[in-house]
Amino acid sequence: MSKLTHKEPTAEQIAEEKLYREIGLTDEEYKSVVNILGRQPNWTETGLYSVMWSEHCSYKNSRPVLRRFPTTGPRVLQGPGEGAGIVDIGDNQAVVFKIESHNHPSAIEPYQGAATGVGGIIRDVFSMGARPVALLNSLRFGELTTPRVKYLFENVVAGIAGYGNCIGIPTVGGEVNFDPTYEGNPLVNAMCVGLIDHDKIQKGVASGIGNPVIYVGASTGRDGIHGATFASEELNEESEKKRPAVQVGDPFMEKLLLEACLELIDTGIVVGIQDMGAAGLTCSSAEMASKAGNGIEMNLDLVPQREAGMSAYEMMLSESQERMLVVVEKGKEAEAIALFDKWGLASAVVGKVTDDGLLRLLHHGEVVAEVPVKTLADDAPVYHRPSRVPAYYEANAKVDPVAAISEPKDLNETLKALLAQPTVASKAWVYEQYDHIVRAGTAVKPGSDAAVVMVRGTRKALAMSTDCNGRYVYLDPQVGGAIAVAEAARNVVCSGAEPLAVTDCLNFGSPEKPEVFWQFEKAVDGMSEACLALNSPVIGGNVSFYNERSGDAIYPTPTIGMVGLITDVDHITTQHFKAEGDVVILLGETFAELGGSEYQKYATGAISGRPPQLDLKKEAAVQKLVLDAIRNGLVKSAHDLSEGGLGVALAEACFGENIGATVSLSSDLRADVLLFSESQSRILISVATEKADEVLALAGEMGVPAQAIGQTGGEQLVVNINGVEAVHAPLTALKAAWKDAIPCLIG
Amino acid sequence: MYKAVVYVTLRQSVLDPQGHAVKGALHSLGFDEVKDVRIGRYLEVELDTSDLSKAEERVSEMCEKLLANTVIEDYRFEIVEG
Amino acid sequence: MYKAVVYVTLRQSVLDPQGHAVKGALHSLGFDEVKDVRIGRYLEVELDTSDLSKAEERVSEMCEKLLANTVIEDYRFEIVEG
Amino acid sequence: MRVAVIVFPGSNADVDLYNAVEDVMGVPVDYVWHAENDLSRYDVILLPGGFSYGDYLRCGAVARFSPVMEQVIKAAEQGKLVMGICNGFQILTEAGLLPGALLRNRSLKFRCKLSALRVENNDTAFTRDYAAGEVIQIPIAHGEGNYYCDEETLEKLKANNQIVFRYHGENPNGSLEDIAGICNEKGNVLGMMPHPERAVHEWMSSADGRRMFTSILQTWRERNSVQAHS
Ligand SMILES: Nc1ncnc2c1ncn2[C@@H]1O[C@H](COP(=O)(O)OP(=O)(O)O)[C@@H](O)[C@H]1O
Ligand SMILES: [Mg+2]
Repeated sequence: MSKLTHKEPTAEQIAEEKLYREIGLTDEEYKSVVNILGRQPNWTETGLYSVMWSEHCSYKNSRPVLRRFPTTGPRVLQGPGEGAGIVDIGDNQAVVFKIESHNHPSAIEPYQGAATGVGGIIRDVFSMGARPVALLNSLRFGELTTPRVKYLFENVVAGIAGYGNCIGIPTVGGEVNFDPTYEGNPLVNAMCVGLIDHDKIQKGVASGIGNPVIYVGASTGRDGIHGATFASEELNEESEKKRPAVQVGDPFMEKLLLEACLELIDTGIVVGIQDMGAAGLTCSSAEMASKAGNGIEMNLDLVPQREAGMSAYEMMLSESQERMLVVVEKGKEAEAIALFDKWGLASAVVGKVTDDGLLRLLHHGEVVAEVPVKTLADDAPVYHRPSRVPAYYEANAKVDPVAAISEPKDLNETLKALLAQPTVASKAWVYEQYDHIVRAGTAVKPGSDAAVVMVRGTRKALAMSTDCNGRYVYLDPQVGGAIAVAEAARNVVCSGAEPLAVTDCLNFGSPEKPEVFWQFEKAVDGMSEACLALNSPVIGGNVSFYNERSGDAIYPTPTIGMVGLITDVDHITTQHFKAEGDVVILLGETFAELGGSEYQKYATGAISGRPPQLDLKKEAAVQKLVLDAIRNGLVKSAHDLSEGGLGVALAEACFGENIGATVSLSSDLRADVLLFSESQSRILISVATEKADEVLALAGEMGVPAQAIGQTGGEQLVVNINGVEAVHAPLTALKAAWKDAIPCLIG
Repeated sequence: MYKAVVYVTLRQSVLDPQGHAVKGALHSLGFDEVKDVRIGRYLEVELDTSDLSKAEERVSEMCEKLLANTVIEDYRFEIVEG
Repeated sequence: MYKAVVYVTLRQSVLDPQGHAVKGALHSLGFDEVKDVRIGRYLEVELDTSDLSKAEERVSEMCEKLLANTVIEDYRFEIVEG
Repeated sequence: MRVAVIVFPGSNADVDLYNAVEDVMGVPVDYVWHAENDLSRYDVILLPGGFSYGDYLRCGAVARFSPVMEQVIKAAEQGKLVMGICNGFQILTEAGLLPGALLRNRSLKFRCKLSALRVENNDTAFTRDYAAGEVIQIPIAHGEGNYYCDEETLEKLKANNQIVFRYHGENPNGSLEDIAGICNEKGNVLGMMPHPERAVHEWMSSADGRRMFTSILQTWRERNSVQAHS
């Protein structure tokens, strides 16, 4: 391979020609670096600051707002700040989880972008010492009508499948929504859940002066380096070939890395461990040293390299996948390396922990960078961005979504059409491509409100779900943010679990736009209120700004990943009706709320007005009621009402076991509004006839509106409203519409 | 009738996990002389055309649109008498 | 230094669903002249040998042992100056 | 009786098999690393699902050369029970312990779902607890489960009653004659794409896989009591 020659700019050139701008540092930021160092930084050092002070690594635009989240609780063992958050589940066990975005890489190369997103989040979880036991993913695309969107959708799903299936962690749940707002900027959020014993919890700290720093995993290539590297080279055909490569995932390598790291942690010699994610070697080394209050010295000549002639800058900024940095006890390096050898992994001692608080890098026998680690990891600037109420928000106050829709003649057809909307339709086409049962612990597979994974050796299980309705958040960020949390909790509760905590992935447009920043702040406020009311602190998350295409921001989409604890496997509940002749009970109240609903979009093509309102007291009450009733053995099925409202929820409850239902409702609302309103805090349950009174009484005691609306049975779904038959449709027809919608669109 | 023979390979700078794994396997089978393995796709496309230069144009279009993922792959092709 | 270029294709008697799918996709993109598509693997194996005939023997051994499954696949290779 | 679950680099359904043996058979079971070259203490050898060596070249192609495979071949020759599931099946065909090969699914997509199987041969050490022709529910999870062999081999399989399971109703991968699992001529080596080890508890989607493990246990007990008597 030919040795690539780089003409790195000198410190003077960087200053004079303001080259730092091209790699994302502002004039102000550059000045602070000069102040910190007391001299002008060289190119490698400028690179270190540029990545560590990027929004992605430093949260410089979001940190003040993120402080508003409640992050503590009696069960929280690790809140935000490490690779993943940790929550106690009793018996010396804990659950570890985190969600992360890979939106932009997926827009460029959907298969690899999604695959490496999955790989990254898995590393975050096992770097805590946890055994990953489940994956989820939350996806957003444009409408499934253009070849480009279909291509993105098919390949993102294939990429998630390709990585998760191969590494052998079941992909048990998630969501997929389609809306024109995501056309140019799809969202790919991946979540990983792991289990750990308390005494195995690891941290990313480089403590113990003189302890060796070990690099393990894939060798370092030029993948994913800041595109700006090119700024230092003349652009020509040759440099086009050297373009920073798209990262390719290697799930087999990661499987080896996962097993090797867990085995190494079991030996007890690990002092600190962290994965190399964004900003690769730079971020992992600086953060580990900074947390311990130490420094790190690394000799880059010792770093396993995939390509010849890599510069220090390139090595430090490479985002090659499947790599970890480990600090072990002095004298134990041979043991660690032998273990990695057994797993067929390349590893090397590349440096040591120092007491001078500096990140010192050697390359070809020279010191190529020497900067205080604290300033990299902790001294990024913080920006308090201005925020402004967007004009659309004011305008929407005047919109009456109900008035804009005329009542359809045939509600059977409307129901069928809603069931066939890709956002509502069955996602089996997606999750049948995922191995959702590997590890043989999946008790509730995709296709119910939340997935459930057993905790082997106990009577416990974990329920998990990802949720966010970006349309609500767009229409009213505060309410929409709260609803996202409430819906996730409701899904988890419907499976028989008590919500434990939240991880969030905040997908927004550019924070430099005051309207976007307003959405961001308000959404965080709404989420925080709901987290408090529902006892689910935020234990970690990820911010993804700049989700825009040609200047248009996506709908604000703060995805919630929630995990709940099922204390006894007997409480595991699904959304499907279980037997003929059970009583169907609707909990909660229905209002004329069509703003942001699937029905509004279907009927008018628009998203407008205000979203459904949320009363957190009512929400907490209905959740408590359902959980109590489940724990008392009163509930056969429970399904939360979300997109498509009562009509869709009833149909979905019928589909699982092909058991129909006949229900009768009375209401002042228009029939279509009653059926398709998306009012919050509603849950549909089915109970054995002899238990119905007990459940209704319990609801009365807890102040939850509850109505027995009918019975399960038959092969039809029949809905009478005020004595008039509004829906009467064979399940086979409804189910076909729901099941075939996505496969038909894909073709 | 012509036949296009298309070779699609990962770009040099892109990681090739397959090639890496196969190299490892060959080594463990004792083929120590193997220095590197890169794996790609090989396609034979039969064309019902009699116009060679048209065929070349069309095949290059096929490669750009479908047969290769030019974000991470390079391609080349030959057209032979079918 | 030599380089072996190895082509592995499914046997004629074995159905090639991938080739079939690619053909369908090419048709739907308007490439109606495509009569058939067969897809195979293409491997470049860099060898640290100076003995050409030895290299041929070794590569053929690699193919028989690992690179192709002769129950379903055919292979051929060329050795070129690396 | 002692059971080995072989672990190749990239195996991932090894835990599934281990747990199923523990829960259903209740006999000692060990994970055995692929570098091991002695299997003499094991009576039953299980090759798990997963992506050995990433399945990067062909499924099972590299794992087949693991040191432990010589021992697996030896054990099969000795008449010990050997079962390969999913990737394990692929490894057994690559190793020549079972005929044919597994191609990519006709749909070109990985598929994970509950699948109906017909027990074509209940006269094997692995299936004796099923009724002949019984239809059972066992999940599949694979991208390359499309069984293929040539005419001649197929005739032999049929003549020797080596087709143990067929898909019933939908064929999820396009396999020849709906074949889901086969055994060798002697009947002591079985390979199948579906995962019986993921169908052994009521809380899973099905518990129909249990009887494969009880069959194995029953067979071993009989063989051993026969030996004890003779
Ligand atoms: N991308 C995905 N990956 C895995 N499972 C998914 C995905 N999208 C949807 N599902 C599953 O399909 C079912 C229906 O999803 P959804 O309609 O979003 O449910 P809900 O409205 O209750 O949140 C759930 O079980 C969900 O986990
Ligand atoms: Mg739900």
